[in-house]
Amino acid sequence: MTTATTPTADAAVPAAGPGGAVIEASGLTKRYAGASRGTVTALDGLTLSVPAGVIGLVGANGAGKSTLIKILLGLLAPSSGSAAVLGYDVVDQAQRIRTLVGYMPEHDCLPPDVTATEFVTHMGRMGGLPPTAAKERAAESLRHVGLHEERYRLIGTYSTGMKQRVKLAQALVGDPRLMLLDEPTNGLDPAGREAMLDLIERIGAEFGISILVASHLLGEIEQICDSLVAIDAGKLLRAASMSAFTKASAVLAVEVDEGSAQLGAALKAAGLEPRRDGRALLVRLGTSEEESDRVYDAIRDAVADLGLPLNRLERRRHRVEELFADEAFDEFERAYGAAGGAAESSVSAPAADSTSGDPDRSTESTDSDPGTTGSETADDH
Amino acid sequence: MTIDNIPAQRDAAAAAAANGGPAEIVLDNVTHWYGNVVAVNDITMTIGPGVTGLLGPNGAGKSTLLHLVSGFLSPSRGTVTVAGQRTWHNPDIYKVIGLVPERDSVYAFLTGRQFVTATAKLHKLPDVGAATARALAMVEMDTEAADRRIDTYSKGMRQRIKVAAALVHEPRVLLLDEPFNGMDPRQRMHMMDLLHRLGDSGHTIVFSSHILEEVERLSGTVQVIVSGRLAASGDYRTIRRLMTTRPHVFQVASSDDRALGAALIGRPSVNGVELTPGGGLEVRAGDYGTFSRELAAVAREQGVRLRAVLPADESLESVFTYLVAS
Amino acid sequence: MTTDTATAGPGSGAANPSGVIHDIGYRTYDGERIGRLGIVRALYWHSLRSAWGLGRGSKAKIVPFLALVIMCLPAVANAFSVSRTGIRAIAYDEYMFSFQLVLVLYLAAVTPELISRDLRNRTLPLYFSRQLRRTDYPLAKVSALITAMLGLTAIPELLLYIGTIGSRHGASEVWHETRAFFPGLLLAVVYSVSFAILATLLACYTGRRAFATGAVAVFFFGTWVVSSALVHLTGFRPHYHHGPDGTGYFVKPGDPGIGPKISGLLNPANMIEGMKEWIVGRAPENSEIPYPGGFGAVNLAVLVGLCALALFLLMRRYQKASLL
Amino acid sequence: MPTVFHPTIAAITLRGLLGRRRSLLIALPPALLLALTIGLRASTNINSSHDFGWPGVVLGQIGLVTLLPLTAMIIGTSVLGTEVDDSSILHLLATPVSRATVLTTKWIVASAATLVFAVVPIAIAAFIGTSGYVDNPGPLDMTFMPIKGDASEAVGVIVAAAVGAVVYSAFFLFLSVVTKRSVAVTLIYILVWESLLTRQVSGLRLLSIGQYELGLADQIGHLPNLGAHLTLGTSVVMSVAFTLFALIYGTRRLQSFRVSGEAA
Repeated sequence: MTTATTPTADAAVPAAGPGGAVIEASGLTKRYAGASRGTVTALDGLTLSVPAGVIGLVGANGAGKSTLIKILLGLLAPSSGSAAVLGYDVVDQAQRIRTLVGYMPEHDCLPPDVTATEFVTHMGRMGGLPPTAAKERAAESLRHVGLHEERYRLIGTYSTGMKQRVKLAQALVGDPRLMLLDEPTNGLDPAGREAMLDLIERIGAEFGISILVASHLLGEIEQICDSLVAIDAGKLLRAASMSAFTKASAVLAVEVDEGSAQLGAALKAAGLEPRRDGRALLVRLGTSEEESDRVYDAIRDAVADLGLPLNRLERRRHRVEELFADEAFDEFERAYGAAGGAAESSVSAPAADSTSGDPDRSTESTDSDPGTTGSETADDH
Repeated sequence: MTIDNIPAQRDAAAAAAANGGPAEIVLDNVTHWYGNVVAVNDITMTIGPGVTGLLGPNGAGKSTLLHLVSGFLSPSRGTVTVAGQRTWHNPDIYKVIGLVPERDSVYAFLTGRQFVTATAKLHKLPDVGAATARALAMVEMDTEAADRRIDTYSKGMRQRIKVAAALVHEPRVLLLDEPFNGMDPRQRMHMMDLLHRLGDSGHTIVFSSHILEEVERLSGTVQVIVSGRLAASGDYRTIRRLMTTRPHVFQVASSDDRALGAALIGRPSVNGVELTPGGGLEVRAGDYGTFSRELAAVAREQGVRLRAVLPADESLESVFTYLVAS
Repeated sequence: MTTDTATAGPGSGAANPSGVIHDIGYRTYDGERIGRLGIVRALYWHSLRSAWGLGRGSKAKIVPFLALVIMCLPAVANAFSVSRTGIRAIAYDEYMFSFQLVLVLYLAAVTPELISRDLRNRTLPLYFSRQLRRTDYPLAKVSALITAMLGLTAIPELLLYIGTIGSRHGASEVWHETRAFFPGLLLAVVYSVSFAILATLLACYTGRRAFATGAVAVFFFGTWVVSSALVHLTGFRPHYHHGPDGTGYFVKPGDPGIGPKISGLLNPANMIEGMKEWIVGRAPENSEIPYPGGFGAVNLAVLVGLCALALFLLMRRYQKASLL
Repeated sequence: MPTVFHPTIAAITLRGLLGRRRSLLIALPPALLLALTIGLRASTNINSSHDFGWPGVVLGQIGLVTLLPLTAMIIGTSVLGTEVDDSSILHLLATPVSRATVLTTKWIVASAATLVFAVVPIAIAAFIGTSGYVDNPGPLDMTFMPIKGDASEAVGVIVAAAVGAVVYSAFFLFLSVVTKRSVAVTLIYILVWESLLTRQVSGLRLLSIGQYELGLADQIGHLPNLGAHLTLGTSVVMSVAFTLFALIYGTRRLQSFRVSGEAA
């Protein structure tokens, strides 16, 4: 019995643009005039349309996630193309958008020498709440993010996890219709990460707030998101509903605590082609159901015959992460390219050939993002 | 990349042997407090060659522990030694130790090569040029990037250049504070690979982290710090097995969950079976070893096809959660 | 909330035992929003409090209140002096100039807190992701600093006034005192406005508190020393007159020329003093600053121009994308 | 005995210190001093008694007492303080180099930079300002002591400035090891201690670096309007004592350097 109104209930606030999209972009391009290394293209003709809900935005460091978020907030002007948030244009109606959106930046943004309560209250005031409402909502937001007794302590004494919660609380305090969260689990320990993800999921489901979560930890995106946008080197890699991404794959992973080699041999003898991957043996399932069932049985029997301690048997889930590894991506495309099509909500899905093997290639481009670096160094030298 | 590609590494291992064998990190009843806050509480541990992960929730005392080992904090009580020498007030210890600090604080106005070269000079190495080249090669930064200013580097490159600087004097011990923080999976895999190679070549590698996937993949031993205390050490799977008071939980999916469940509940190794609403079984096994050996056979007996067996709580993450909770 | 049993009378609860699980889940906010102006006002008040270390740790209060105490000491001393001997310790319109180093110290300590801290902690993106326009932020900050400076400048002037009229008798004496007080108060305003604007501009280019502190101090202190020395050297270089009998005496030049007037423009305080002399029209020999005559208009124009330029640069600084 | 100077540390420190923007900022005040001196010299007739007195004011009150400490402050608090602030100092301290060497090297670099940015301009200004003066009475300080114009005044100012650069650098460097807010403390020292208190309370002059300089300058080559109060012996002894204290105690603090930041 949540009292949360869905965005559409409020007539004055269009919850979404045409077609129920909370975020739309068309041909969105952002180039930075790099000081030392020419022009850097952070976003390259991005076209997408994202429905309400919890939306994952994945990409390697430097793929353009932060740039996209800043453009959506109207903090950066696109070089070309257009985008709309909740039906408002990011250039002409940025002010309007910012009254409806809560933003949690990736970087540290908290002053160490004030208490969480003071800070969130202040940010509530900055979001347009009257003093009393700001105090109440700050307390509420901090409660929702799980900071209670500690909220009167100085932020400087907080752990990373607590700071992340404060960052989330300040984004939540103004009762936004959409939250843009940039790497919300960065630097969190497992418990903190879990709590943060639960919270985001809950905000999305119970509070009726749409959430765009940028992350490079793909596991967590899989866990909480309804749909997903994957970008690489400023280009759209893929946009689809979550189920299309993480469907179980046609590969079975078997782990035994000992006798892995014996099992491998036994499976080979049974006509399968096991492949080692770390502790696991990977076995391809058949194309038909009967064929697959035979594989299941063969594994069961091999394990039972050898009396091995079976630790794990599962269909390898497609990890979104694999989108970014060339080889795995190809496999992914082969297996799911067709299946994903139906669920796809995006217009364009450029080929992945832009992904190269150099692990740092794309990253370098954004670290030179003039918005995030340089200013401090330039000031100080 | 295999070890053979880097002859220098074998040299390092050989050098390590020549310098008196592998360097051990020994903490003996170490306590450290800031004001009234006890950050590290009576920790005794020995860390030998190989890759060791220092795990713990945020604020558990991992950084404090690393700083104690690296000689940037004094133990309030107890002793910290590396290769037999105390670390506090002993700059000579840095002949043995290489340190990669957490903060992104490098001399951003230098090029990567200049930074590593300067570090080599500070260590008074006989052949600075060769040492620099070797260190850069080790982290695969012997590219044109080495001659760019560090402030143009990505997060991953910064970390790697810091590792190169920390390795330039061929230390036997390498300490890394949160080396994976802020890295994306690609960058992380790269760094893990590097640490692996170093660990395999006889170095003592200690890194702190709170992202457990990394540690799982690095498959080294872990030292788990919770609230300033050493909660567990060793292989994390072994640690889990040691927690006998907690039944192991498995998610099982099969062609006939009811039949399988009924058969399993009769087994002494199984404490409880529950049908999960969405399909599948949740099995709580009191005796892990027996259960895992029985399961396939029981399924076969019942003519049930096993579709999935998932240890629900065996990830390092749940081990960790248990340790933190207890 | 109509379902809230807390509103039921004490008797009804016993007679009609009932339980309610109240919803403490997420609540939307449908209440009033204060709008952009309200937000700017809120930021202004918040910054004003910060400028006096209020709502922050006790350490943050040391310098502001130390500065205030030092500023007020002469006024207190004056109250004693006037009541005992009738002699005024310090004039209203010399107060600020004489104690400008205290103002500089205050600004050097406080401006970085107000300006550089948000740059350093990278809090600005949080502000700019809300309704605030880019210009609203620096305007609110500068206004707050000006107001804070007024506390430091006007309170001592006021104390000086109160302490003096306490010993004055008769309406005409009080009126005379009051007429002298208002230019002093006006001067306090001028000092507060110009110093605050310039200090804010200096601080907004760096997130490092140390650099901002240094920049503010070096600017105000350095230019003051240089400007004063130049004013002194070019304006009060007495002419040594050799008499016919071999003795000599000093004469002060009647018209010091353009040198000291120009020199006065090198420092905000000296600039303000020159302007004041022009407006008040006081005799030059009593002052540190030579009588500028009509040149005072130039002082005024330069001061206004300088502040306008500083404000312009300040606004431009906060348009930069690199702040995000 | 550890080495006093380590070229690599010096090189890194210099690179960090002399970024483009910062060296411009540091170079601005001395440029102003030179412009001022040249302007005054050009606009006044050295053979007339009119211009008398300005060299003492410009060299002493502006050069020695203001420009020098402010330059030394900017340089002295940043050669080490900046690195401590962003903890890049860890890279330096995590080497077998002795901490004493780190400190003395930083001190030498700071002194050298202060020499270049403050003492050299002051020296040039001193020669421009005092050469060629003959037998002019000094009406401003009423001492009627003439500038001899034999370069002894310039030498006095230069020696004083050089000593001042060294002592200030040691002291401000020391402050940056001891406190995180070294700039604020340094500023209070310059603005409140040297500029206000020691001028009012004569006993405090014994603890003011600015006064040692003035004492030195005055004893070597008297210049009117310097406002010197201390004798040569006191100035020298106190300068040495100040420097030694700052270096020794600073080294001890650096040897016990602890990383800060409790929250992990």
